[in-house]
Amino acid sequence: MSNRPSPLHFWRWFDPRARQVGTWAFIINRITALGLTAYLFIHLIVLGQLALGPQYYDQFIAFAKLPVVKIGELAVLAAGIIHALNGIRVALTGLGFAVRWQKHMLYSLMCLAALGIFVVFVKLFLLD
Amino acid sequence: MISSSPKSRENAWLWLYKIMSGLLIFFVLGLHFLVNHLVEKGGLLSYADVVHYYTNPIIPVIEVTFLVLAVSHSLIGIRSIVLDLNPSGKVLQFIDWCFIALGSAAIFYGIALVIIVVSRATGV
Amino acid sequence: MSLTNKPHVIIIGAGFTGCATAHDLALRGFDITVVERGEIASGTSGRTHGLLHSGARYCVNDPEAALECIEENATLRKIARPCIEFNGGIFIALDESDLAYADSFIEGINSCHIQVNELKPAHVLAQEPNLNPHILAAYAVPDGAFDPLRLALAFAATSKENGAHFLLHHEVQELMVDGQGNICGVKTWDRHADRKIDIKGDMVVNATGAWAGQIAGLAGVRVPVIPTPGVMVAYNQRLVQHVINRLNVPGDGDIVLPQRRMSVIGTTSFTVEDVDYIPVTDEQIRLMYERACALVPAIRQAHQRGAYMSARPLIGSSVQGRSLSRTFKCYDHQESDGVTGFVTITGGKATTCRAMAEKTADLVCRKLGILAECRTKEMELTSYRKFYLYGYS
Amino acid sequence: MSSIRWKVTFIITRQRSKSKCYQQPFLLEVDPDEYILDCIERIWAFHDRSLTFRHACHHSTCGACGMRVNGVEKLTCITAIRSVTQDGGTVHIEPLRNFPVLSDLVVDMSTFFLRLEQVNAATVLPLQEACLPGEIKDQPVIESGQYERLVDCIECGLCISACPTALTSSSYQGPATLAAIQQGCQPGNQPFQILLADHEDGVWRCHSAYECSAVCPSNVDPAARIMNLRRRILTQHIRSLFSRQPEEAKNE
Repeated sequence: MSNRPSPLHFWRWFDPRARQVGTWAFIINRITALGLTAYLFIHLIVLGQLALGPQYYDQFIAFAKLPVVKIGELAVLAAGIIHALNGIRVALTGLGFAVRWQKHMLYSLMCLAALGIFVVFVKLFLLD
Repeated sequence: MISSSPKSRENAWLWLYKIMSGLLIFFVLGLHFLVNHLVEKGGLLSYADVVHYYTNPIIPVIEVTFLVLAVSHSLIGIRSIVLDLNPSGKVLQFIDWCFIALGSAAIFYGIALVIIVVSRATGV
Repeated sequence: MSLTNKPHVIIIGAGFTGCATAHDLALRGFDITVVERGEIASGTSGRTHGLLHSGARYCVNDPEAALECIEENATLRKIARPCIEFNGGIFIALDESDLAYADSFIEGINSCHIQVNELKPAHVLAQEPNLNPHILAAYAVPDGAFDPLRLALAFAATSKENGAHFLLHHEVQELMVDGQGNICGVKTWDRHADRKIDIKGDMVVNATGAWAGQIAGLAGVRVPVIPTPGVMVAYNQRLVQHVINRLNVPGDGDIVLPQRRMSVIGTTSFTVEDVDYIPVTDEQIRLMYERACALVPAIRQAHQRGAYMSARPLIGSSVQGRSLSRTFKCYDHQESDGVTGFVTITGGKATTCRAMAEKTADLVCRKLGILAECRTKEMELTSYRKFYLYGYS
Repeated sequence: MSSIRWKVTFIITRQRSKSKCYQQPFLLEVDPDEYILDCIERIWAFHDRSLTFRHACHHSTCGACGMRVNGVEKLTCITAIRSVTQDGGTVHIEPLRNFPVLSDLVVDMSTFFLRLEQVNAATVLPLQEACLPGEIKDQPVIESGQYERLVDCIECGLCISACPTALTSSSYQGPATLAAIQQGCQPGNQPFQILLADHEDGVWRCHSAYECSAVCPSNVDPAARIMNLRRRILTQHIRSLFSRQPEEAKNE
């Protein structure tokens, strides 16, 4: 295989073997970014349906209560939380602040994200 | 040497916009959840709820702001991933136009939706 | 290989001497091909201590080498500034025997015209707080430190600008001999592509340093080079700014050299037969450590970062090791062995590589009947990075 | 060091020009404190003379011997066997990524050097500028410019090999070049270099994976320097937004 930079090597972005936590953050950020963008446009299309009238909306609410959809909802919210919290780190370090602490920041923010995801999980699946 | 992907125009302002819009989305989303929670305590479970929700004038403002920020943030972000794939100048130009078209379409479409719902809510 | 009417000289070896000779000859209008079995400076040259000698170390025992050093020290500082950190050196006396050496040291240093300043111990300690505080006497001399690879590359890059070709990872396997028994080229093995390449030339220069005897052997002639390795140990802290020398007869582990973020201590001296791989032994590392601690006790707080060995090419005579002269010698094998088209340059120090090249180029010019002056003394070398910019050959 | 001997298998990625690359194992008896580069040199000396690799100083001042050791970019001359494997283990040696391979472990770094040359990366600097903040605290008052030293960056290319952006995009200036700009340029001092950093292939292409700083063997911390450069450039932009007049006056 060619060793020079090539767009075909894009899969190596997502290969964290032998890499440091910075790469994990990079991978997570990139995957959640792609996922959230896809969700954003799907969401817009779905909303278009909803605007059509009450019967569509009620259908949707019934649909949204399916466990599969709920898992999807959890995934989207989790992605959002992770992307947002890591985004804070990227914004801070990207402006030259606390670059030395980027690893610590990542660890603590991801703990926070886990907590947030847990709360969302409880709210979606246990409190309903 | 200086660039093999001419006119990518990746620059300070674009980067700053990406960062700032990200932070704003964070706040607007927080606001959205807060308002959502305060205005409609049980959640938007029926169409009537939604319509009622939109009678509050702050809601469409928040929603549209969120829409514009989220669409631009995501497309600028995806574009910087595309740049990493070393597109040729022509391909990049094409992608840029696609993104601009997609972005503006999404925003107009979203605004249209908000107008429809608001018009029903206020009975105009 | 040669497309022009210029005489074509093949230089074997891209160490300091090979690169400097390529630079000198290219400036004098020769067509140059340098063949090297490894990378630039991957033999002895890369693994030098990196000490830009003022000559003070040799001024008592080896004034000939000392004189070459001080002259070339000034020249290199002029032409290869980006490769050198020039903070000067200090010779320190720590015991009575060191003090007893001081008189002959001063005498030697003066006779070699090396600039020297006697310093007060308190003054030295103020500048170098990590030194052994029991300094009895100290002398400042114009020593420096250089980056070995970059110095060689700077010569090579400049020669490339003047048209020289470099064939790296090309190992010379045989010398080509014409009908009259003259050397007329080299047969090489291109290790990049695994193929054989023959290169014809008007003259072959053997600049292989410690390997000069082996290459000369291919021509059936003898060069009395004695590979004399020394060990060096690098520590992970830059504890001094000057090059610190023990004020005494050159011995083992008596130099601490600051380089980048490190302190490098050297060196030992023994002789070997095979120079392709010389292991570094624990005893030598321990010896270096102890000697270094005597000069700079703070070494104890530092960690070993690297340890390496390099084989000096010393010119053989009846004496051994340390007492061998550090000067260089250029062999005209037509004169000594009746083999034409072949010269050998070996011996010397990294500091004197330009002078070695000048001598060799003079000889090559004389033999090929070319009238051209050496111009390397004044000409500033180009950026070492440019070596890579003109492609890899 | 010790008298312990380990049996270690070195699996080296071999490649001749144009032919397919393959992996060749070499079983060596080693001292665990030995450096990887010495083992590779031994493989060349006693096992296979066709092996090509770059090396020169053997003590981390020249930057020639960068390779991937078990998938991580290392300066092999200062990487002890002990730090990457154990007795009976294996060590995978590959050439650096994101550079064309000339043969075996030798890569073509000409573009990398061209970029450094283009920004006129410093090689020797006054001691204070060459050191990290706080590093020379043990020294007495060092007068400005009294001492100098070779800079930290040894131009080994490890950062390029580890950078995810450089995996797919050859146009990105890369960590080493941007770090050199940061080190060499006082704010507003060398507009050309700053322009290159603020260019579309400069600091804005970095995606904060911090791998360059993780693999840097020489404490350059390119990631921190890139981030610092971003802040400087942004500050300059924002400042010039509010004080267009003085900027222009200065240029005249």
